[in-house]
Amino acid sequence: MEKREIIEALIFVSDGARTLKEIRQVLPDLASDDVEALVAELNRIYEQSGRSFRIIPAAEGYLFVTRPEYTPHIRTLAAPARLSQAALEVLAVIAYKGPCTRQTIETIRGVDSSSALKSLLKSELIDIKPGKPMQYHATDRFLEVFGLRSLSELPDIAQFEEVFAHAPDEAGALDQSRE
Amino acid sequence: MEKREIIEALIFVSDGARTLKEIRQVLPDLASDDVEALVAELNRIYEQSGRSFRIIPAAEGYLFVTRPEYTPHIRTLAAPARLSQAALEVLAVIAYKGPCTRQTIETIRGVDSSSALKSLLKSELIDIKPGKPMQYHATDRFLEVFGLRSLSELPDIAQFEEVFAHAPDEAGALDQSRE
Amino acid sequence: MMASALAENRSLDFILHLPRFEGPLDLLLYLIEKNKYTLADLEICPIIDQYLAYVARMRALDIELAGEFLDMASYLIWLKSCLLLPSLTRPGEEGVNPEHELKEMLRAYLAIKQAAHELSERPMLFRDRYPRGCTEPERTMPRMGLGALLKAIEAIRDRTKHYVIKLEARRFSIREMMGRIHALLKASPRIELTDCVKTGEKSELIALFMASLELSKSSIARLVQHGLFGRIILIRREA
Repeated sequence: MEKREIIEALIFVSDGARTLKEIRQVLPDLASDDVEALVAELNRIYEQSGRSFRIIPAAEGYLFVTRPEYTPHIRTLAAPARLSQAALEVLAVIAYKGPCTRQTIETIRGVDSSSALKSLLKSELIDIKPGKPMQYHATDRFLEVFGLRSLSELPDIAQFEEVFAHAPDEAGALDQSRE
Repeated sequence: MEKREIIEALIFVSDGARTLKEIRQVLPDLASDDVEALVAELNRIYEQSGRSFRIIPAAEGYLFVTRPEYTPHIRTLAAPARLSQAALEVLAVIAYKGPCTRQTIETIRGVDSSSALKSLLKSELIDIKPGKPMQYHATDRFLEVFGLRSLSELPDIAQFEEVFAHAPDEAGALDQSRE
Repeated sequence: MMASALAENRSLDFILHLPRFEGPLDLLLYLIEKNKYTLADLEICPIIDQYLAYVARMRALDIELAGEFLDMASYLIWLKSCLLLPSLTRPGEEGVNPEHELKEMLRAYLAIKQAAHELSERPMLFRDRYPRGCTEPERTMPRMGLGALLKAIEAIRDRTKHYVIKLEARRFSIREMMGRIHALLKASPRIELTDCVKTGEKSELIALFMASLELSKSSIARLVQHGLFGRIILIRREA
């Protein structure tokens, strides 16, 4: 196993740029010029074997990126379904409470919810019910994304609370060693 | 630009496993066997040029991961995950038995399992199934973490199926004796 | 019965040095293996005795056991009585073989332990290898799922609960209570702590008690209590 490939692995697993400092934490006997030379070697290997990615310098370190010509293909695919914590909370209130106004949502959550509502409207997980006052409701798209046939299939909150309200606040199951 | 490299780029930028379905969405004229053959070619290229990563099959798709020999170096920068015995047991019940209630899990294990369930939910290794009563199921994240294409790939599942056919169900023997 | 079993099993003390068991079934499987039985040729009575001895030993040493261990203990006592007095089966219970039932429970748990072991032996992400672009198993943004939705509700409840506690704490601040006691002491050189109570709420009582300790510490009042659970008297200290 060569140092060059260790550098490759470190940049490969990094979420965002891997700093030079981190690389030298793992490989302390390398100067920054050495790292740069090894990264250049890696890029030469990628180029020669026609790989779709390269390592570029970024934010005091290095970053893996795909070559620009692959971008149109990647774009075809929708981004993975993720919501912010605020959006998830607003969505949960609307799904469980049924159609409700922004005031109701904000009273329940205790915080301003306008930007979360905006992003949920954009993702088509909620929609506005015609009439006054203005109410938000969960859409068919919401049902589809959460694998529900109807809102009546939502799990029972009381049953969830029964299990989780009393369980000690756990770290994620995979995070144990970080305690 | 070859299809092989488009597949590589798609898997490379994916957050989690890139499903076969997604790959075929981008490259509709490829059969799943074709994709598998091209992924095998990519892995051969990585092996020949001494790369630190490979593509593995996971969760009805493919995932880029580092070779195990680089793990000690990566661990200098990130603590390793470790599942508790309780979490592993709960996960095993859910993975082998299929969607099941907390009661089933606790009947089989003979102990309260709420904190293990909580930590597994948090790490997204399990999720809640639509409908009532509340049932837990293994997620794609579970398949990714353990490098499985699907739950049917679990070893000796037939052997366990036989055991579970006789396993005490919702109302366990212990509960009956306590009436 | 427990006492004699305890006397016979002094050698069980080694158990106290073992890693903790996941539950009663785990302990039973351990004892079965220790006695070199298999589930097929299991003789249940000695295992029951050792289990009960273990539980009795743990209790004698004041080591806290989960309720499930005690539930299993009472189940095993019942099971043993069934085995010793086969004629004791109550009407309507024919066909129920409690020994068979216990073995089935053990078999299912053993299968799960093995399955769990096999899972842990597989190459695992974030332990044996890492995915591209990620070294932390926990994500900042959860995937959409019903679990995430329910956790969002839990988060709302936790947060709003927090507000309630905060408000309460503000209503009965220790500083405020110190002021209240001080005012009363000005009027009268000797008061009972209970004289200062207005609402009787738990948080008020706690705040009052903390306040009286503070006043004693800063030599404004002397605290006197005659005997455990006796009334707490506050006596004004002249400057």
